[in-house]
Amino acid sequence: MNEQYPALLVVVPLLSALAISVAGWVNKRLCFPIAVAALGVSAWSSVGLLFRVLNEGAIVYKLGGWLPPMGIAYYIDYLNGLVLPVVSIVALLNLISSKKIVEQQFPDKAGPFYTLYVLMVTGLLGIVVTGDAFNLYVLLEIASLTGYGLLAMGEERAPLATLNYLYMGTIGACFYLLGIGYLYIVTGSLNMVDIARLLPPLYQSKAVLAAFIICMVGVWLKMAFFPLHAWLPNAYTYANSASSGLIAPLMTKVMVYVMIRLILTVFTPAFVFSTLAVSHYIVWLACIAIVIGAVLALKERNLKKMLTYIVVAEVGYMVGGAWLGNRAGLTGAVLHIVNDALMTLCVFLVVGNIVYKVKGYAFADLKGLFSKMPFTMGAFVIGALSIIGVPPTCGFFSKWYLILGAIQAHQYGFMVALLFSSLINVVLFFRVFEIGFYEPFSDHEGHEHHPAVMAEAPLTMLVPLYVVAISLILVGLYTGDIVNHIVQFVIPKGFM
Amino acid sequence: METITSIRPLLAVLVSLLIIPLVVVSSRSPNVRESWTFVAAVAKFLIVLSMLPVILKGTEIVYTVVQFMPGAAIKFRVDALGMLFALVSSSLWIITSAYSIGYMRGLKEHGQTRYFCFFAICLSATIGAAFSANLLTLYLFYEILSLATYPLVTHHQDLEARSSGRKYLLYVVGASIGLVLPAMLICYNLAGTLEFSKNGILAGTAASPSLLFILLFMFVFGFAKSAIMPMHSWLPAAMVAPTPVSALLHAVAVVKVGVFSIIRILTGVFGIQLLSSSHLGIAVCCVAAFTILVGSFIALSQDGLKRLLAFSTIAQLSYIVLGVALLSPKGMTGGMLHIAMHAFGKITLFFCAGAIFVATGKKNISEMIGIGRRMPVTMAAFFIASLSIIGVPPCGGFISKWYLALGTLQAHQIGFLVVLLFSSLLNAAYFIPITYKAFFCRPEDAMFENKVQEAPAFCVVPLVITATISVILLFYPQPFLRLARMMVQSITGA
Amino acid sequence: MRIIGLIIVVVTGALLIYAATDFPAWSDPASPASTYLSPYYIEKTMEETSVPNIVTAVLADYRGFDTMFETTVIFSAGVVCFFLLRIPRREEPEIRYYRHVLTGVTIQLKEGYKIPPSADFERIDAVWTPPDLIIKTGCRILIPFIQLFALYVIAHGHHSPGGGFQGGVILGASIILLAISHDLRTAVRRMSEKLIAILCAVGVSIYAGTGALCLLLKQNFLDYSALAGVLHVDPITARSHGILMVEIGVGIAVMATMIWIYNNISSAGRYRQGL
Amino acid sequence: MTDLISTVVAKYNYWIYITLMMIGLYAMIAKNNLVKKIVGMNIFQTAIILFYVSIGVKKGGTIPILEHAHGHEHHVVHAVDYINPLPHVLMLTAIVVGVATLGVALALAIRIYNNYNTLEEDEILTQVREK
Amino acid sequence: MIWPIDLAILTLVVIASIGALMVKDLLGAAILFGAYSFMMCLLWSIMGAVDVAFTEASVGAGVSTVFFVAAVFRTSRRTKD
Repeated sequence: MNEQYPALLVVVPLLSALAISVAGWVNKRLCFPIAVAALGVSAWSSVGLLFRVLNEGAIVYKLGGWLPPMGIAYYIDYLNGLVLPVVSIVALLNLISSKKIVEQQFPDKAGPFYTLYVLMVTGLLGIVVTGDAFNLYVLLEIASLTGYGLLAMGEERAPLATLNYLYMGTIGACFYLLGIGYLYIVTGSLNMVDIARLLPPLYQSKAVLAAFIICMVGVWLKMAFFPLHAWLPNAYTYANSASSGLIAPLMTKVMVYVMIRLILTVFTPAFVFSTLAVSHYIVWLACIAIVIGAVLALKERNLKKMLTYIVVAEVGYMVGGAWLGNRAGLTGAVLHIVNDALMTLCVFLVVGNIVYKVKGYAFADLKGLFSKMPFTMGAFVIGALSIIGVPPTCGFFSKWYLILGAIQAHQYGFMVALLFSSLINVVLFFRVFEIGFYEPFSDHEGHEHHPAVMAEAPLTMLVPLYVVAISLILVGLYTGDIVNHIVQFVIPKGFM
Repeated sequence: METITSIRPLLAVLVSLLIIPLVVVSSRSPNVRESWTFVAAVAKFLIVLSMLPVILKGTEIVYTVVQFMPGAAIKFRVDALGMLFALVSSSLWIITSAYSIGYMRGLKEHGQTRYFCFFAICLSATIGAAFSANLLTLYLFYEILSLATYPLVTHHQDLEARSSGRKYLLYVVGASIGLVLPAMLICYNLAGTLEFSKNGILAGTAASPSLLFILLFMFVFGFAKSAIMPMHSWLPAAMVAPTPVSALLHAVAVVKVGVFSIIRILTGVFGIQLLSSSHLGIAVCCVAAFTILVGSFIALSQDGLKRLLAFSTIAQLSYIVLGVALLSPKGMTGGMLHIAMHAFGKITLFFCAGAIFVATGKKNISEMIGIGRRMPVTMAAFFIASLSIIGVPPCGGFISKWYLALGTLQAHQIGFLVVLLFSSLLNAAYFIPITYKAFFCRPEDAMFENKVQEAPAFCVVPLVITATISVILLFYPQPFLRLARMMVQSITGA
Repeated sequence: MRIIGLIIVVVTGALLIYAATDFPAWSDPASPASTYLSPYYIEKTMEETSVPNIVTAVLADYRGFDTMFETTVIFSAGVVCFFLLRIPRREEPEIRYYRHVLTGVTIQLKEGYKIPPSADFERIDAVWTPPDLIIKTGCRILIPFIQLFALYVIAHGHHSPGGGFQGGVILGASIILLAISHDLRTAVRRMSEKLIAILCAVGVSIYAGTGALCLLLKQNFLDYSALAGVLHVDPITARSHGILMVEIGVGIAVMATMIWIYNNISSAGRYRQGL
Repeated sequence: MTDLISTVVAKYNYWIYITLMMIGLYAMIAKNNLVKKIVGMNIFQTAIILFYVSIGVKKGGTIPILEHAHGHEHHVVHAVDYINPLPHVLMLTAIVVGVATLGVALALAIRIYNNYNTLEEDEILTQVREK
Repeated sequence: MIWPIDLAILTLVVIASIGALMVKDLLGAAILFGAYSFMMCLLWSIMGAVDVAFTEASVGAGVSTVFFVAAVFRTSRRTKD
């Protein structure tokens, strides 16, 4: 069966999504188990796929048995071999934790919720695994549509924020489609590897240049890269925490993956970094993105929104790292896709627990939280340290590679931006810690402090949280192996 | 210099982490909890001690935990200097945990479980820093130490604690992320490794003098725990912490880790030849001398006892930096020796301050006139310790000062000799009056009635012990002197 | 906002025009698009799938994977509309309006009261609902023919323009027409919400299931030639049959989804009163 | 001059699709009414479909359905006689995606209208600020 | 010679689209959008994309317009631009 992993990865969630939507009409209690099983299978097969790639190198899976340029093919190499397990595992963990949230917020819509959830994961996995440029667009649309549905279910402002996201997302997807069309009109092919094979003679063509720019703008829109980030904070903030816990960690990262895939596989590095030498400007844009994201986060008085701005800043990290155009920078970017997915998941799960218990995420609601929810906050501390970039959490090491790349590329502005945002993150998170730790202030100095009344989140929400928190440290400790066995093969030969 | 591989350094680091769950579990019954702390402290000390003979034989113990990238790993190497520092801090942890029991219970502090847990983490980080074999490991434990100290500094959870906690973070964490991290990465980019080596990892690299200068001061100021001016003002602020914290962390562990890191940078990253050839050592010396003088002067004008001690600490730390930056064998010996000598003296002083606070609730010197009649033992220990800090016999401080003075002569830096002597006078000027007023004040302006009432035994016994040790160290400065000499030998090759 | 929009539009347009000057001339037979892949499809389709309509063949076989997800897109759109709009029906008493068919008198019954369904009273949505006998009868006559045509379009997709999508949409449109000409209640009585929802899933799972079947028959996903063994035909014909199967699946899914979306949107999720 | 006109005419489709796309884009950015934005969005998408279809057109080609007398006798097929079918396939997908997006967008618009009782973005935003 | 018709319809399409965006009544906008889609489908059938045209006729000109009308009916016809 294991040569069919690529198909199972996507097909099992798809079929079980359908099963869930039927089960939603028959017996609601079936939905959750089916969803867990489905994502479990895809997580399992993604891990199996990773090991196959480690053993045999890149895999090509012909769907419908047609040869690649004619039919659609899955193309799994080290890059998406690494990203696939992250996507499926993150989705699975958040799914487990979202059970209680669904029961609390929209019990009578559990069926459609889990359907959309699993469909979205299907879309994301498909985006990562596919080797066909147009197929990527279709799956992108699945992920986006389901994402709109999930995000719009939330506070009163959620639908408006989501509609703006829908406009922006549609523009982005259409730009990507248009770019593919431009490539098609000059090459006549839709398969990524095939396009890469046909392009070199056309590097000087205006159409290819335009195609590249349009694709990039489209992808940047989707990943909320400054200055196209305006839609993200509201859309993520006002959504229910079950959905934001899925989408905030994954959507932007997967789009970053798409960008790296486009740069490496479709428009080969030779074209991107040599033929059109724009990487300096993009890196500067990334610096601005990081700084702006940090500053905007600084002015927020509301935990979830603050985190969304941090997400914007992190996107800047990855784009900048990818565009540094050297080995260390790209390593950092790829590594940061993994790490940032985990870190973001960790902090958003924490927000989920807090909202579940406290019914709010403004700074005012966090008072005395260290004594109320010590375990949740403990995990939050780990996630925060990772985002700040304190060893041995994984955040430190991706930052390490990014800064190293910046130094080697003599992009000291980028290095300064990274350090600046780390410092800002210290301020951001310790401000939250202080509120949770000191307030409400005790009347007489310290002694017999406010009695701790524990109101901790249920176990189904704590266990995934701690799995993530611990994985943050483990991934950090095993960075060396990840880089040596996977990431370094992502980067094409002869890439300084 | 042959090396052997052994897991003992890792154990020494982990042992105090392992008991944290036990401490948390047994938080209901304080006696069990504190006994766990004792177990960890003794175990740690024994593990460290067990490595001493190996080190004295001139071998080094190496253990690699995990390799991240070529030249950057979590790796331990136990050499003489690390051994010296580890001995000091692990031995003092035992005494301090006894003292903290007396102190915390005496004042009925809240959150004692949290307190003991983070104390344990701090000690792990300290030992880790002492044994770290490369810059990355050092940085890792440095950061852990900074963050683990935060809850201890802000233990009272009131507004004052918050403001000083902010200051602490701003200086210590801010400096390490803003200055040390980039400096470290630039080093890595230049040399391709972060492994400390005898003649410096930057020695062979094509780094321009100006870049070297910038790097050096990024490191020196970046390791803000060493409280070198202008990065010093977190230390007085951190005195809001409970006294045991100030005692162990802000007299021994934390600040010494800062100084220790700077020693590593000077000897292991830059290397003697490079520093002396590019005259960077002198620059560091000047900064240190400035800190010594200014710190002592500020200490003169302090009324709060703990603040006074804090500024005295700032000055004394720079002695160490100065001694090492002199780059003369005797100076370096003195500097490293001063780590130990100052530790025992200063921790005694802090213990005394704490004991006084527990017994009488007094914090200011002006309120302690005639306290000697009330607490003779404590004040006697205070007197001895202050002598050690001033650096006159019969106390261990004398030896390190002596070596430092010789070092200045050996390096032909008479100016710094003057600085040392003058600052010793200043030390005397702010320490002696306290003891004098404590004992020999006229009966009418004594603030305490004439009956002996000491702090609880848990507070008094430790400070007596440390005081006696600092006396003993004069007559038997081993193994510290030996370790320091070995280290200097291995660095200078002389 | 308008200014920004104008700037963006001008910049983008300039870029696109700039690029368009480099395109191969319009309708040029020698352009890469028409010389690289498409000849293969045009020349091989007949012998590889025996489906004369190349578009159908490519849609459902060569690029069948796209089409499966395209059906999934439509399905998820239906689920999203339901998820966002549907307000779970509570049995709170509501004001009901009835019209006496012969006299055209409208009766309003206050909360809770109802008239047993009978020939001479019809329930209406609002007081102002006009008596529209002609439209109703016309549509009653029309709808069966529309559905017949839709089925033809689905079934004949191999040989003529059309296929699952077009047919499915037309089928859905016929029901929507019913809902518009009569009222939502009638349409929902014909096809209950639950039935529609399940049909959506069933339609997509026919498609995905066909693919999975090929998977179980030790071929790659969606490789219809694997069905040859089951259908007792040669692989070529098996492909053709496989295409037909998935087209039917698509048709069901699209029909049901169109109706579902329409129901939710036209009644804002209350299902009490349509257009 | 003449060659200018000839280029304009030769690529008329491309110019028109760019025009339509820009109209749609402008509407999506600058319009204030949510439904108008949705209309703009659809125009935007159809413009891209027009572009793709224009790629497929082939001079002297007929519709991509092979004429055949029920299968058996295979008379040879020349690619030049038929229009490129691939863009059509892609665009079928795109159209369906378009209508799906439309459905979701309208559902959201209705939700918003139920919350704020208006579809004008500025009015909604003022209501949000008042809250 | 089919191209002149093609050009004419292309121009009409643009006009229809602008009209759909300009008209001050959402119901009108919906109807004009239907007209736009229908002309688009004519255009594509001229270009030989019969399947696409067929789909557009049923989806774009048919169902989409119905959705628009339904949505407008559920919300409001009022628009400021």
